[in-house]
Amino acid sequence: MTATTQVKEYPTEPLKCWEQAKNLRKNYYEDYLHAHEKGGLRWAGGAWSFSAIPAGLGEDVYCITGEPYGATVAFFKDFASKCHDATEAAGFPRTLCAYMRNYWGSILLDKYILTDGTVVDGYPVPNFIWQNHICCSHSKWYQLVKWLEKKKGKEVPMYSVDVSVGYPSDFSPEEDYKVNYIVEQLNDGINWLEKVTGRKYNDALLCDAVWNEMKATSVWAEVCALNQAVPAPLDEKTMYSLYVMGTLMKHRPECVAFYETLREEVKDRIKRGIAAVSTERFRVITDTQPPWGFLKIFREMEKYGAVSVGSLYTFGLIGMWQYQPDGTWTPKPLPPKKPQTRDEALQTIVRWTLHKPEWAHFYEPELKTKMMESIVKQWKVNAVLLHYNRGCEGLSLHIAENRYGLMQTGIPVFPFEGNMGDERDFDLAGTMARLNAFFESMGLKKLKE
Amino acid sequence: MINEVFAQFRQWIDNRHEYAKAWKEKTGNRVVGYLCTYVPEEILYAADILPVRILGSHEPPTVTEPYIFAMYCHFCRDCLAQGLKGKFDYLDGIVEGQSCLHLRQTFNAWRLHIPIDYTYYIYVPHGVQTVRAIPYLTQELVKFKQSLEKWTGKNITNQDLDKGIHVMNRNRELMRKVSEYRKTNPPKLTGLEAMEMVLASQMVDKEEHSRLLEQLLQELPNRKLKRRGDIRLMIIGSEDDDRVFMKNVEDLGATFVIDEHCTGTRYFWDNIKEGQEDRLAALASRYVMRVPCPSKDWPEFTRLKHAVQLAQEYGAKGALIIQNKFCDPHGIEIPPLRDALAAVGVQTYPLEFDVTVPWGQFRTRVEAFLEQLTGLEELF
Amino acid sequence: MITAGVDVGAKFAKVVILKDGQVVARAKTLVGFDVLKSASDVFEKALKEAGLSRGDVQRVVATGMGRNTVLHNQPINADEVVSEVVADAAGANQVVPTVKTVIDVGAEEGRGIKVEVGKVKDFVINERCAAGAGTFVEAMARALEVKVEDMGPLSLKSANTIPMNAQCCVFAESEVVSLIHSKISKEDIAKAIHDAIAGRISSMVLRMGVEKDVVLIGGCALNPGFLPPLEKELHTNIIVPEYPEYVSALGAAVIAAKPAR
Amino acid sequence: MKMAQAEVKTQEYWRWPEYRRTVTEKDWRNASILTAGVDIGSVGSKATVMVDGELYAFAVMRTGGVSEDTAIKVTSWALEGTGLEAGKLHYVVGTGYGRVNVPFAKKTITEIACHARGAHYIYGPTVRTVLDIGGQDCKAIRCDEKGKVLSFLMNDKCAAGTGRGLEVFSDLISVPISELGKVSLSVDQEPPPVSNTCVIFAKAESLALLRQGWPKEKVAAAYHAAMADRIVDLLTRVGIEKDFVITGGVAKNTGIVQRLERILKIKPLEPKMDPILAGALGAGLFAKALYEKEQGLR
Repeated sequence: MTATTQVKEYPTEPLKCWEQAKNLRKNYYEDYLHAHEKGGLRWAGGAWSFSAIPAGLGEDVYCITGEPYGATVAFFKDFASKCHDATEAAGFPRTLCAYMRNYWGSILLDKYILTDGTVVDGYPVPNFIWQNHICCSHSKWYQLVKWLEKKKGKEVPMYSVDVSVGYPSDFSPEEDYKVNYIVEQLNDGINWLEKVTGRKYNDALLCDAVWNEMKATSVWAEVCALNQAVPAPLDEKTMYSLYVMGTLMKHRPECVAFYETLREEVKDRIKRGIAAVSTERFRVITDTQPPWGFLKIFREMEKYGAVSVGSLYTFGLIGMWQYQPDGTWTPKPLPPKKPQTRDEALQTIVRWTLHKPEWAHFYEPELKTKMMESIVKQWKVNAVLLHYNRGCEGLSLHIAENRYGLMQTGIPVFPFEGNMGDERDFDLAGTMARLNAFFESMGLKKLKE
Repeated sequence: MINEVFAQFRQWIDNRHEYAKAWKEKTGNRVVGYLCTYVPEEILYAADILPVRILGSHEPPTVTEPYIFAMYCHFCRDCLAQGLKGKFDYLDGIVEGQSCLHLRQTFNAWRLHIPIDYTYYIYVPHGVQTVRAIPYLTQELVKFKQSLEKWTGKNITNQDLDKGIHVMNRNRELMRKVSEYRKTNPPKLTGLEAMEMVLASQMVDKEEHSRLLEQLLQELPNRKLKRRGDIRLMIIGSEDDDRVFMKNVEDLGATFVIDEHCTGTRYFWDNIKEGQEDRLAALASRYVMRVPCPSKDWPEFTRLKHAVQLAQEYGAKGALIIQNKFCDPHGIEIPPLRDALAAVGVQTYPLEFDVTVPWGQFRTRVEAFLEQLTGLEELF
Repeated sequence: MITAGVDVGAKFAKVVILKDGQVVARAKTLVGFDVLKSASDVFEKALKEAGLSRGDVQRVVATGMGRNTVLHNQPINADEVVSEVVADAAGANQVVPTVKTVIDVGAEEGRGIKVEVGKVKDFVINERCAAGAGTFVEAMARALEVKVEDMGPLSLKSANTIPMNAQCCVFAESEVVSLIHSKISKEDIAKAIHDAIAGRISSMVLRMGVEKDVVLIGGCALNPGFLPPLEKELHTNIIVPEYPEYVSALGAAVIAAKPAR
Repeated sequence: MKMAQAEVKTQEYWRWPEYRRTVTEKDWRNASILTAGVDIGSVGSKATVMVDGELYAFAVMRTGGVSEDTAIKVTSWALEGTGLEAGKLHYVVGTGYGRVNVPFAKKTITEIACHARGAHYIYGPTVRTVLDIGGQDCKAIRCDEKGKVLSFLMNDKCAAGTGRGLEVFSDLISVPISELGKVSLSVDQEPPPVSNTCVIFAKAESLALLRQGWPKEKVAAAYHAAMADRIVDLLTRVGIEKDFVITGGVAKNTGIVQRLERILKIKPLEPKMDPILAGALGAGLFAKALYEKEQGLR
């Protein structure tokens, strides 16, 4: 509509492994749903939990992680709003974590939603809960799941691991007493798992799962690093459908295999100069989960030739990274050898996980600002979009400090308020108008449509 | 006399900053602010430091916008606002004992934007229901003690720790004794007086505070407190220093006979076992075993059991559940808390506190709740 | 060169006509349901005042939330549209060349803009649940049973401070009603209301930081009760230009005078 | 429902009519207990004069800036032409937002208790859930067969489900507030509700729709639908049980009532008298009980 300008266009094409991703995700939800029919076990917990540990119970153990499920609910707004009503009717404040409320709502309604939006009657109750306490709500979330199920007469045993020991630097060894605090909890957890499931624990499976998780999270970082190329072979909207595998099954071989395939395809796209967005001319990154019901904001950006090449969220939630002495931020390589014993496995995975970027910056805003700055430099980014996400106390933590910090370094920042899982907190029209003003102030105009 | 004591508490609260400055003047020692009651004040007392709790002012915290997104609780923003406005410019240091993300933000913003000599974050474990928490916290306290020694240049001996532990234990002990007098009908002190007692304790030298508590204990037994109406209420929530609200509610013909607030009984309920060889381990076990903040209270709801017990012991007929808007750990527990109290015949009513409390609206809700408790029986 | 700026706002439509950098006409009108008509009428009014016809105007730039209704659309047939942020910056720079911070408070929206020689460096706009001061004062005026235009002067009569949470209009109104019932004087309440809005606007502006000179524009700049508390909150004196509500339209006209981009 | 059209003064669109009425031919002079209930709401004030616990006369007017004056005005208006003077009333109870400002009231009782009891009087002992949509808040009350409150909830922020919201809206689309409901029902099919539950934003959103060329009726329908949704949230939170009744001025808004009926699949009882009086009636009944208590009659 407004005056428009012409830019050169890059060739573009859909991802070949797209279907594979779709099916992986679909099967995951259905495997969990039907686990019992195959005599398998179901467990529930967070995407941040040490999912490699329950893997030692056998190959027929399926989980459903809470955050991705909450996001799936959010994506289908009608179902989401039913979930919110149900939790508010139960007396919970509407300001609580939106994923959590979506998840509880699903239990209260006793309905389960699949990735294609199909709503199945009867919420599939897990055999046990295996969680990590990473923010104020993570253990409380499942403590309430337990409580809600109990009201329905179902006992769900719960185990949650406290990881609140801070984060280690990339340049000095982790403090043993902190690592051991977590390792000991995991050891206790394994005994607990054997007790509640009556199964014999298999350390070999544990070692495989741990190694898989480390590979998956390292390879995903490599994929993200490839996106430094101009034009970007991947855009963030696509990456949402790819990083999610890591939130669902980071410890599983399918996940590793998929990320390796993806890495090769992305390399090939770069070789052939294939762009995710043909009109790329302005690169941005975002931060925290997007308002899942409104991914169209990314389409709106493309009208200006602006493409989001990623976010600390997609890079750092699943990807493992480390700082080099020269200050560059690079994928974290695997340790020399795969762990062989239970203790090695636990020590290794704990030391690995404590470096998770999205976890580390919960403790210090400077660290997050620094990592975003590195991404801006290394990924050749023009501006940062900060989602002040009312849905997540964890990832919105310090976000104002990050805006402040980035402004100091002279990086243009566009903050917008919203909610990853509750549309009532997101003002689409208003946000679009502001985004429009932002791009204009950056001297961008809409391209011919 | 009693009234003088309570007046003194009030005077300390209203002039807390003057008090702290005068204390520094008088003793030449350091004053350290703390954000959460998980900070072991014992160790600070052992280092001859005066610990004072940082609290807000109940005015819209407009200056905090650049540093804390307004979806975090008004308390954490209000505390930071005080710092940014220079109200706590006399602090030599600030310490946070890990509790919630909200206060962690206040701590970090303070560290980054307010000139201060010393800052320290104690990674107090959340897994307080695991057997691994006490040894881990002990290590954390060892580091904290070392850091204080480095900062103050004072070597903290076991005798110093014993002193610190004793000062805190005695003060908590006395406040528990005073609370006993809330059980009588009518109680010997109001909810507002009880709140002011604890707030004062968090702001002044505990030994001075304890001396007043001892006077109080001598005279409370003979106190005849005139109360209009006899509805016994409990108040439950996170941080709450809203004295105006307490007064307004108690003026409607009710009395708060017990509370479950970290500015109330939760602060002083549990003591430390004295005479242990490993003092820091003894401290660690107190802070792990104490009445927990909901952020640490999982997988079991031990705080709910405690609240129910208090309600019964103190004969509360109803309870107001105060939710500091945006506080997830407390907000999550509202329905379980409601049900647990209902199960023992204690009705509850939830109120959401924001930076300012719209008394006009709350008055109607509270009055209606009180009418509901009495049933206006004789009028039907 | 003759250019025009049209600001189609939430409540008012304003037009400024520039001849070689000099304002030759200003006009404003309430926006009805038919936005195009309201805008066209006021545009006509401005032309008449300047003694010009549409043909004499070389370029027209529109801004404001209704700007697209007049783009390439007769009779105004604007050549280009720009966002309020860009227009504000250009306009403020025109009236106060030394401006570094623009605060625009209108009926539905509040904005803060960091400016460098007319270019936008950074900006903030009020989010949901912080509705514009204009609407807010109106709602409160009704609760107080005071004419909107009397609110500002009334507030200046009070020296007292009553903390009030202005985030939510609906709630603030009941706070006001309970203040009325508890016998607080209208003067004090009016002041509390203006303090609250000033607090809200300043906390928003503080997100990007405040640099002098600070210029206050938009309809609410006409409300005298608003300036003192805002200056107090921001610890700086604030310049209110003549015709503050026209600055956005002026900015559009100024942009129109620049060679097409 | 019959309504005295005499003495009606209509002003701007948002101004609902003020009115008074004497409802029985009974003579107060033969009565033993004369009481009044005065309900000073944030928007509207109502006074009921009751003889031996029966409604005798009432008046309804807007709440002015000084609630004492309003209290006096509305009460004397209710008494107007009855020959009865305020001084002769045995007992007066004040309720509503401004209850503390009823100078001649011996006691105040909250509108929560009064609405429950008033609803019991208007609709009978089968009432279990009372919805009161007032000027500034919306209450959902559960009560027993005596009209005693068992539990209640009031709307929080972000609820457009109030009378004030409707005033703002009627102004916006220039339809008299008393017509709004009817207008909102005159659409062939229901549009999606305005997404916003906040009075201010709902207004802005409605304005946008009007400017897009939506007809008033359609916008009104969208606005009322949103209001109904919010109210249903509140009702489900308190837990709705039959019989269900609606009190307060908005009970006369068929646009809200019919939509609630549609969503809840529960038909609210037909009011036997003006439901805006519920609070004042409850207060008048409490006044009688209090007088009897005072006189040792109970």
